[in-house]
Amino acid sequence: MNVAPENYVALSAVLFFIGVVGVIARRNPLIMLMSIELLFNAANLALVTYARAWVNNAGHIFAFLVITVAAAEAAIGLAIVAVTFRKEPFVDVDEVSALRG
Amino acid sequence: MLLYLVWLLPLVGGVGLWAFGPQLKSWAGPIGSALVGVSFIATLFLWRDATAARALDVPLGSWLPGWSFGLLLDRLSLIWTLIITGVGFLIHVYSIGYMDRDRAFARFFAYMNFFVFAMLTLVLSDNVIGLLVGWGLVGLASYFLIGFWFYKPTAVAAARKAFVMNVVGDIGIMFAIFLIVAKLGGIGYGLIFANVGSAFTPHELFLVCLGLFIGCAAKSAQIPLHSWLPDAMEGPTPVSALIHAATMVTAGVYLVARFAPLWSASPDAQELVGAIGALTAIAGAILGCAQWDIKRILAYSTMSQIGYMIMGVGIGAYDAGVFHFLTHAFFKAQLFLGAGIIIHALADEQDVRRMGGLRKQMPFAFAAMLVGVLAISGVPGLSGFFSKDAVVYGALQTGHPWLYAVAVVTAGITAYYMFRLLFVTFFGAYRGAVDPSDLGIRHPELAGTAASPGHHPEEEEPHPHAPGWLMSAPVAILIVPTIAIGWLDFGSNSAWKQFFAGFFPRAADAAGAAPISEAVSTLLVLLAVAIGFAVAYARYGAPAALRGAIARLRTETIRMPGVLVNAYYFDAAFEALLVRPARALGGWFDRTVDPHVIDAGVREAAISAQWLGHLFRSFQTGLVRAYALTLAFGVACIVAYYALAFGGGR
Amino acid sequence: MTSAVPIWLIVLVKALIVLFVVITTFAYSMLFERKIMGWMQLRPGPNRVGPWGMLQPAADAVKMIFKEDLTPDTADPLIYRLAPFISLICAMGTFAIIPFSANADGTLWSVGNVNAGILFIFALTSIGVYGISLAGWASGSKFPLLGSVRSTAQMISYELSMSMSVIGVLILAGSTALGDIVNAQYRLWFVVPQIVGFVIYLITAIAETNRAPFDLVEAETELVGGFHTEYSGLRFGLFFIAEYLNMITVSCLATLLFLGGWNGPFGLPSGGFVGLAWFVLKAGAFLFFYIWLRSTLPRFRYDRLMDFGWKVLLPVATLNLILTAVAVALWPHA
Amino acid sequence: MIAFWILALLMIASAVFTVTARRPVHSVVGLLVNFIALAATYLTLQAEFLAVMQIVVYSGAILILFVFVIALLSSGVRPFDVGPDRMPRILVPAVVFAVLTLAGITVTALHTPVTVLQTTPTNGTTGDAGAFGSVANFGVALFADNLLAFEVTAFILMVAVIGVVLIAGDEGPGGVVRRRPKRVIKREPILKARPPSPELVEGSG
Repeated sequence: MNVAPENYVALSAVLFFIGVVGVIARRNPLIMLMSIELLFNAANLALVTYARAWVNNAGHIFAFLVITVAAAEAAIGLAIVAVTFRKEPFVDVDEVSALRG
Repeated sequence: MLLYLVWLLPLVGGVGLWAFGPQLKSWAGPIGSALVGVSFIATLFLWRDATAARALDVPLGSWLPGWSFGLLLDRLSLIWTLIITGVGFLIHVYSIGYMDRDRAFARFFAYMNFFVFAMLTLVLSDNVIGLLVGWGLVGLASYFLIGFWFYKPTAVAAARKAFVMNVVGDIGIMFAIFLIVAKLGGIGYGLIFANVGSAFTPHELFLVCLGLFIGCAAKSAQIPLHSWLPDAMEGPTPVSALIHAATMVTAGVYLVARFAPLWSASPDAQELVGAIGALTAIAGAILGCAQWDIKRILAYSTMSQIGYMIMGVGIGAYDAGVFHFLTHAFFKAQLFLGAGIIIHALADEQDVRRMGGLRKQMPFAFAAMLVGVLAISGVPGLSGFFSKDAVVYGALQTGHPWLYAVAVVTAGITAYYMFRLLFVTFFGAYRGAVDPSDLGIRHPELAGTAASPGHHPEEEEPHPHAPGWLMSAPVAILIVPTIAIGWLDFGSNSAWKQFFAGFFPRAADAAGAAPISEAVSTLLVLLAVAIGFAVAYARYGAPAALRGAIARLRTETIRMPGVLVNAYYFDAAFEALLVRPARALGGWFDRTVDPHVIDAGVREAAISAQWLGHLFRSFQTGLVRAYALTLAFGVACIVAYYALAFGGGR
Repeated sequence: MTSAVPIWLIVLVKALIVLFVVITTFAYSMLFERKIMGWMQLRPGPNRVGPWGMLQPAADAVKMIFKEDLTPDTADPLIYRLAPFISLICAMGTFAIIPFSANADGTLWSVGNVNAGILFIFALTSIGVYGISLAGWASGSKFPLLGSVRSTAQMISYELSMSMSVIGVLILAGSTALGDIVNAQYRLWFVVPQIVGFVIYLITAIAETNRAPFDLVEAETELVGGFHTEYSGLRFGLFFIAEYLNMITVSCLATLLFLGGWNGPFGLPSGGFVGLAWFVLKAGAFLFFYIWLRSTLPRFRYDRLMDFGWKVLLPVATLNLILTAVAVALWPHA
Repeated sequence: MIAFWILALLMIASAVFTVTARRPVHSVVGLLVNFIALAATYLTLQAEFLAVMQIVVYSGAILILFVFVIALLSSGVRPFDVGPDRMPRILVPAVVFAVLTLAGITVTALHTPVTVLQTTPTNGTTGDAGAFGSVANFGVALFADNLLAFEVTAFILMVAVIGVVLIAGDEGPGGVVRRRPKRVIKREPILKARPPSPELVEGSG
């Protein structure tokens, strides 16, 4: 580990930041989902970094589980997008507000 | 590994027959029987392991340190397992014939197999928790089987009564287990017995034994928790034979024998158990003289005989008590199955007053019942003689002359009512065609003697007929041990005494030598038996008595003392003391607490939830990005907290 | 390495050798296919350029390079141009770690040796899908789009069964390194104990490479040319190369995983150049089988294809995997 | 060292491209590059198996689903994309929060240096069997120490599969058909068994 772990964590933070902006600012549901994937990966990077720093592969396991959960999340998210789009061709999440209370 | 098989095969049968009963149809019976039979054979193969110096102990798993669960097959549980699976197998086979016309054939065998599994759990467990689980499951199986004909209100009531009383016993055992765990922190038998002397004060030990004995009293129908057993005869007769005679009700005997080290260390508890056992023995025997229902007579005799066993194990004559269990399992199963043949042949007639003269029509049933009656009465040479003698003399050996006297008297009464049963049923003329009122029977349906709707009586001719081979073969097989098994305990250094040599604590020997020798004692018992037989013969068996049988039965029925007919008013007392106050309390809760406290609480909770929902509805904008923003705000807050708390260095 | 030659130079030389060999193999496997199909259909096949048409690949290459490279108006230019390269890079990347033979001391004849070799190859092939699906989408017309959707669904469906069939081999070999897998087949090729896995691998391999009878992606009768309808010139050529390279990869993989790699049958000598010969022979036989299937079998219907993948192959592959695992657990040393 | 900075810059650039691209497909390509760079970063962190998984699962399965859905939805109706937000109102608080987050994480991370147990590669380099992060190492950790987590994740996946089938399938909850069933083509047998013509019968007789 020639590069100090702080650098990796900072990189992870930057990626997280970009992801957050993407989720909040974009209105295309697919791009929002992709931004969420970015968030997951930023977190994973931090996990793997600490796993390497402490030589404990619990971090790897956790990252692996995150990947799995991300797969489930993406599948459901895409299914919802597909169904919504099939009903009415909206691609703007602001126009989809069936959940309004 | 084989022990797992012994233990789990009946469970497989119970679950499988329950699940696939409709598909299996008439195969359910043979399959259920075969599973128990295989279990029996497997147990035989384990004989050597069980009797080795270190008994077979198979671990199952552990929960906490000191809380490991496992199966234990030692000499005591081996005897029980053999009886449960062996006699159980015979009764299963018998049931194929007995239940042939029942609609719920498969369900019956599912319950029976489940019962065998539960009973094996009880006796094979190597810890108190497993014992309690088996204890509870056995009660459940008994509940199922007593209420098997659930369209009979009496059966349902009997099942409920049995269950409730058994639960009283379960609570006693739980109390004992709590005490044990609180004192020792472990549940294994080995741990408990190793620390009997050091971990408990005498007072605590007495409490543990008392708790355990409450369980025994409930399961084994000891006074005052006995009154469910006669009612349990509402179940099918094979059930009565297997559960309420041969195996389940003797679980109390097993419990006392299993915890022999505890009892031996607590003389007070021993005195209590011995006294209760003797009391039950004589009380049950007296009630047996007053019954007319063939199964109820046998039920009271069971109660009485278990009283003997409990007395035996209670006063410290453990091997004698267990031996009486062994012989009783055979001859009582024999008696019940013989009675079942009669009941089956007479289209569910159970009232002995309406029988009579069956000796000629049903010679096989007569032979079977005769052997059983001779055995239970203690006629020399048959099994009951040896075991009863051992128990009775054990009372004297351990220094309990009063209990000894009670036991001898009870032996005489036993002979009286068993021969009464035999004479009334098989001798004289057939009274099935006599009008019930001539016999003094006022309300046949209230007396519990009406034909039960379990079969389809309309299809059957109520005439005595020979049983099928499926019913007669098990009875025929049972005749052999009923006669011969007693010889295991013949002589001072018998096979039985060697089998249990050193297994049970023999602290009771110190009580001093008995005032009379065993031979004299045997003669005394035989004298009592002879008197009992003579009275029975004079009243019911002599030619003169047989001629006026109908009138005699009528007067006897009418003049029966109320205290006997109502079984010492135990049920009435329970009704007045427990059931009515409980009902009243329940009614008060129903009228007051339920609507004004519980319902109101729920209602108010619902209203406030609704109000909260209205409040939070405004946050639900449906804008995904607004949600995301809120989330981001939350993340920012958390990060800010960490940055402020830990950001300044470590 | 004890010599003074820097390690990166050795790797580079190795890579160049493999690249050259692979490109040549690609060119002649195309000729091989056309010839064999010709014979099977009772016609001569290419025979004009050079003796027995030996120079046909060169002629084809010249034609492709000089043909005009068109980009449709409706296309998304960035992705349209990127897609062929994704395909090609992924197809070539696999050859970096495939060992073709081994020395007596166990040194593998490969560019690089990766411990998780088989997983690495799967990773590359899974990225290779992007080439096709992105190409179809970026062309901006209907047939390529349909081809792209089909190919994506098909590849995802069949990759699952493929991995499942291969995991059986991994369990038997106890390693994911390709060299170890081949060495584990020293006595018995895995095609024997893993015959079910081999058959599944065979089917899924054909589906993964979009070859007949699973070539729904470019079904001429339905979709004109499928995902590459709009492509022409060198970009089309890149797809073409990628397809054949994938075929070769899959054949090599089958050889490594199931057919004993460079081990000769019946204890015949192997290793070194003899091993290489065995390897080429086996991979070639697998390739021949591919071509044979193409000229024999009709195409699947699309819904049948998906049904077959999910309802037949996947359950069978899973069952095979479970049985293998149980067998290995019961007899760990057999 | 150099590798880290190249990869970091590549990842940041591709992430920015992902978030700002006009078309979702461009985002996918950006994300793909990001993932591959991330996998390479994992390799520098000795997480060999995770690197492969990152590509196989993330790129090969999850991301390709995005492409699939995009292709599925853009078939004909109208171009499936929405450009950058025309209404940057929400962008301001977003960036504010994000910057706050970034600053917070950076401050925390930089002020509490991580104790690195081993700076040299642990028991062998990446690629050795059984080394830290290798397949064998990972497998033991996953199936021996974290079996419950593994099973729970499997359960989550199963639930997700059921959910997706329910959401996107042709049948809605309760078995109600959402879309009209496909037109069924009636096939007629090509060769119909015709009764033999009377002349033939007579002629043969």
